Amino acid sequence: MFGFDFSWLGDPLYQSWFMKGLATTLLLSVVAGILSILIGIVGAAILHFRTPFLAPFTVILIDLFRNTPPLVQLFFFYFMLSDVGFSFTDPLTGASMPVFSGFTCVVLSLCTFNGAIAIEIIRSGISSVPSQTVEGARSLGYTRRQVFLTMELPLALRMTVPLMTNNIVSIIKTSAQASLVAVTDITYYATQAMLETFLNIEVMMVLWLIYVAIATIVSLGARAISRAVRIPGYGLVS
Amino acid sequence: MSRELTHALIGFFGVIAVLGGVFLAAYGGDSLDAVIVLTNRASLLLIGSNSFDSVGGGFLANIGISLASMVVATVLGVSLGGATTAPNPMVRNTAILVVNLMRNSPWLVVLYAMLYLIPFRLSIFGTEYWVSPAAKAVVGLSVPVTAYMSEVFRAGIQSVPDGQWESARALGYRRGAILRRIILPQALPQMIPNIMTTYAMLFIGTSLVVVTGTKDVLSVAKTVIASDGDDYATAVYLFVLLLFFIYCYPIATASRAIEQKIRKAGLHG
Amino acid sequence: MHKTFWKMPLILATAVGLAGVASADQLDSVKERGVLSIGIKNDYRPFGYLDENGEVTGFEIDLATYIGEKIVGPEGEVELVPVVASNRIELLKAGRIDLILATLGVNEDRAKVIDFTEEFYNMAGIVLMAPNDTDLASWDQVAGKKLCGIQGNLYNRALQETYGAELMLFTGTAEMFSAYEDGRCVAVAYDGPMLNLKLAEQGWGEKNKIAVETFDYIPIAGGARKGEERFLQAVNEAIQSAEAANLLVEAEAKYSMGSSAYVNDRAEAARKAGY
Amino acid sequence: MAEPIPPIVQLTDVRKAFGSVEVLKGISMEVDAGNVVCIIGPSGSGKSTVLRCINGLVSINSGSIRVDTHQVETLRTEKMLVPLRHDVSMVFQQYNLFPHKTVLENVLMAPIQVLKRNPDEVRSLAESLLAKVQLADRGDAYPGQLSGGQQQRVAIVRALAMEPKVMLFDEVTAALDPEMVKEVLGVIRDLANEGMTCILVTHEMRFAEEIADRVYFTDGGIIVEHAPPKQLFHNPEDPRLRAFLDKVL
Repeated sequence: MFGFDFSWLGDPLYQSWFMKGLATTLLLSVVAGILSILIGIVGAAILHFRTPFLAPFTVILIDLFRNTPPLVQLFFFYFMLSDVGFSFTDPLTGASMPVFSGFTCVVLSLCTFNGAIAIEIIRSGISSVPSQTVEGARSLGYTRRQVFLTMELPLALRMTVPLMTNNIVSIIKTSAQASLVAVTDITYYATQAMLETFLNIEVMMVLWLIYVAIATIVSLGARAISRAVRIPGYGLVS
Repeated sequence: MSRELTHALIGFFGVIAVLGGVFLAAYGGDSLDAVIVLTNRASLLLIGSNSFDSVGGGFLANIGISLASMVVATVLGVSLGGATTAPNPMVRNTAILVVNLMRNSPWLVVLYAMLYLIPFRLSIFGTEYWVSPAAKAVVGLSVPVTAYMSEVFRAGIQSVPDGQWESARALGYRRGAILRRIILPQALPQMIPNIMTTYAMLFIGTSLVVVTGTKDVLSVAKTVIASDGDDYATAVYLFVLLLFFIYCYPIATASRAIEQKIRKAGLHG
Repeated sequence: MHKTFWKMPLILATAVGLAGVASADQLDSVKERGVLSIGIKNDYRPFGYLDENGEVTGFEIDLATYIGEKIVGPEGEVELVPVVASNRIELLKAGRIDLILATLGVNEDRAKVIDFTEEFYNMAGIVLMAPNDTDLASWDQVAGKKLCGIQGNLYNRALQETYGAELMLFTGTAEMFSAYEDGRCVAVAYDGPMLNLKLAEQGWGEKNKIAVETFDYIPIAGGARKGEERFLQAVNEAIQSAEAANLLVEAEAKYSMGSSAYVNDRAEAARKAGY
Repeated sequence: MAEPIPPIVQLTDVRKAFGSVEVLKGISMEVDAGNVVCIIGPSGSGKSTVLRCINGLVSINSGSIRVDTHQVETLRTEKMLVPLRHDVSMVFQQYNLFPHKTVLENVLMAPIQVLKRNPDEVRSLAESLLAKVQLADRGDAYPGQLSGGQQQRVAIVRALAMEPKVMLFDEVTAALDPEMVKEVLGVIRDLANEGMTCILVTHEMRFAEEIADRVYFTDGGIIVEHAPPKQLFHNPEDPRLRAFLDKVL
C-alpha cells in the first residue's frame, strides 16, 4: 500500500522491543502522573495558606519550571545534578554514581514542568469554590485547615478533572523525550528499529499511532471519571 | 507600582537568582572561567554565528521557527476551529476528530515523523524547492499547535452569545459575514490571553527541534559542549534555561494580566 | 469558513501529488546548481569538529572541501551539512545531501541502501574506554555491563547480541561522554580514533585508558545515492586525486592522528595509477 | 364589491420539531397588512418559535409560510433568505445589539453591508429614526453605555432601518426594568398607529388588549383560540385560556 513496508512488524525482535518500550513509557507516565497530582496538591496548599518562606519559593519555582522547556530541564537534571553534588559512592566498586537514574531524571523533568502546571490547575479550582461555601463552613466553626481539607480541596479536585486530564496527556506525550537520555522507552526502541530497518516513515507512523491511542484512551477514561464525580449544579473549571 | 507588577518582578528576579545560585554552586571558584566561556560562545548560542554581524541560527532560530509555526497554526487553526462549529455534522465531526488526533500527538514524534514524511527536495509546478530542516520543524510544530489554536478559536467563538448570531441572521447577514463582521471582532479580545499562552507553549516546544538537525539553540549548545568540554555543560544549559525563561516569562505574565483584566471588565460590564 | 477548511487538504494533496524527488542525473544537477551538499560531522574529533573560532574543521572536512572544488569548481559552493550517525543515510536518500563524509564505515547492510565511494581511511572499529582501575580486559567481560555509546553505530548490535552488553545509546558524543563521566556507565564503547583523541584531552588521559582494543578494523568511505554512476565516479576520481596530492597524509599529521601505513599506501597507489 | 386583499403573512399547518420534541403541532395564522397581532401563552408553548419561523431563522418540517411574495419554506440557503430579511425585521428580548459597534453603526451596518444601500441615504434615515425614539444625541455611544430601555429602542430602530414590511417583536420588554417598559411600548404604539404590520409575542396583556387587532393564544404547540382582544380577554371560551388569564391578570 503506497509503497510502505510494514513487514518488520511481524519480526518478534521488534515486537518485543515495542512491548518493552511501551511498558517503560506507561510506567514513566503513571509515576510522573501521580507525582504531579501530589505536587499540585501540596503546592496549592502551600500557596493557599501563604506558608512563610515556602510560598514565595514555590512561586519562583513554578515561574522557573513553567517557562523553560522540559527537555532542557531533563538535560540539566541528567547531566548536571551529579556535578553539583548529587552523587554517591558505590560501596561495592568504589565508583562514584549519580543519585538519579535516567528514569528518575525523566520523571523529575516531567514532575517539575507538569507539576508546576498542576499546582496552578488546583489553585484555579480552589479559587472557583464559591466564597459562600467557605463562609458557611467557617460560620459552623470549621478551621481554615478543615475547610481546605473537607471543602475546598475535594471540590477543586472534582471540578478540575478535565484540566488535569490534559496535563496527564501532556505528561504521556512529553515522556517521549526520555529516548534522548538513553532511557529505553517506546520512542527509544522505535529509533533503534528505524536505524536497523531504514524504514523511518513506517516506524514513525506506528509510533505516532501508539501514542495517539494511549492518549485517547486516557482522555476517554478521564471523561468517564469526570462524569462520575460531577456534582449536580456545579460547573467545571476550564 | 501595582501589586501584579511587583509580583511579576519578584518572580523574574527570583528565578534569575535561583539560576545564578545553581551556577555558583556548580562552579565555585571557577565561576569566572565559566562566565568567560559563556561570553565567548554567547553570539553562537544567541544567533548561531561567531560574530554579531551575521545570523545562522541559535536562539534566534527558535524565535523564527516559533513565529513561523504560529502563523501556520493560526491560519489552519481558524479554518479548523470554524469547521468544528460548522452546521454540517459531517464537516463538524471530521474536524473534531482531526483536532483530537493532532492534540494527542506527541510533539517529539510528530517532529521525527515530519523529518521523514516530507522530502528534502520538492518540485512543485516544475520549480524545485529545498525543504530545510527548519521548514520541517515549522510544519511539525504546527501540527499540535494548530489543534490548540482551533480550540482557542472555537472557545472564543462560543464565548459570544447566541443572540448575536440570531440578530445578525435576522438582519440578513450570512455565516461568513457574521463570523467576520460580528463574531470575531468580539471574540478576538477574549482570545488574546489564550493565544499568548499557546504561543509560550509553542516556544517552549521549539526546544524539541533539536532532533530535526536545525541549528537551534539546543543543537548549538550541544556542539559548544562537544568543543569546549563537558566541564562547561552546566553553564551552557543554565544559560539556555535563562534564555527560554527571559523570553517566555513576560509573555506568560502579560497573558495572565490581560485575562484578569478581561474577567474584571466582564464582571462590571 | 468550513469551506476554506475543505480546500486545505485539497491544496496539500495537489502539492504533494506534483512533488517528488527530482530524477535528473545527479552530477549534472549538482554542476548546474553550482552547489555540492556534503553531510559531515561537527562533533567528532578529528574527522569533523568546531575549532576555537566555531569553524568546522577536521580530516574529512579537508577532503570534503577538496572534492567539492573538484566537482563544482572554484566558483561553486560546498555546503557542509552537519549530520549524525542516526540521520545521515536518511538525509542522503531524501536528497538533502549529495554525499556523506561523516565517518561512514563500510558494511553490507548499508551497501544495500547506498553506494560507497573509494575507501580512504582504515579506522580502528569499536574500542572500550574505561577508568584506569577497570577490571575489563576483554570483550567477553562486558556481558551485563552498562556501556555508553552512540545510536546508529555499526557495532551496537554485535555488542548487544554477541557480547551481551547493556547499551545506553545517545544521539551525540557530548551526551555520551557526560553520561560516562557522571558514572552512568562503566565504559564507553565507541570508535577508536575518537576515543584516542579524547584521551589526549586534559583530564581524561590521567584517569582513563583504552581498556579493550578493537576486534575489528573498519574501512571508512564516502556514501552516495544508489545508482548515480557518473556522480560516484567523479567523487572517486576526486578522492584518488586528493590522495595522490598527499592531502590525507598531511591531514593525518595536521590533526594529530599519527601516520598510518594505510593512508600512505593509498597515496602511493593513487600516484601510480596516474592521478 | 372589491376583491379582498390577501393577508400579508399566512401560516398554514406549520409543524416543527427540535430533535424528538415537537414544538409546533400545526399552526395556522393570518395577518393582514397594517394590522397588529399579539401572540400570548404560557412559556414553552412555541410562541417565539412561530416568530423565528416567519423570518426563516428556524426552518420548518412541514406546512407553509408565506410573507408577502416570499414562500418561506422554499428558501433553503442564507442567500435566498436575504430578500425575506429585507421585508421582515425582528426585535429580540435581549436586544442583541452588537457591543463592538456604536449605536449609529449598529443601525447603519446591515442596510449598507447586506442591502448595499447608499450610505448617505441610510445615514439620514437612521438619524431621523433615532430622533423619533429620542436618541438622536446617542449615535456615538456604545450599547454598553445605554440603559436597557434605550438599547431596546436602538434595536427597534436597527430593525426599522431595513425598511421592512413586517416587524416581529419577541418579548421585547421581558428583560427590562418596569420603568423602562413604558418607553419601549410607546415606540411600538407609534409604529402601529403609523400602519406598520406588527406581530408581537408579549406578556403585557393590557398592552396587547389596547393595541392588537387580533390576539392568538397558544398552548402546547397549537393555537387554542384567537379573536379580537375584547372578546378573547373578556369572553374566553377555552378553559386553558381561562386558567392562563386567571394566572396572569
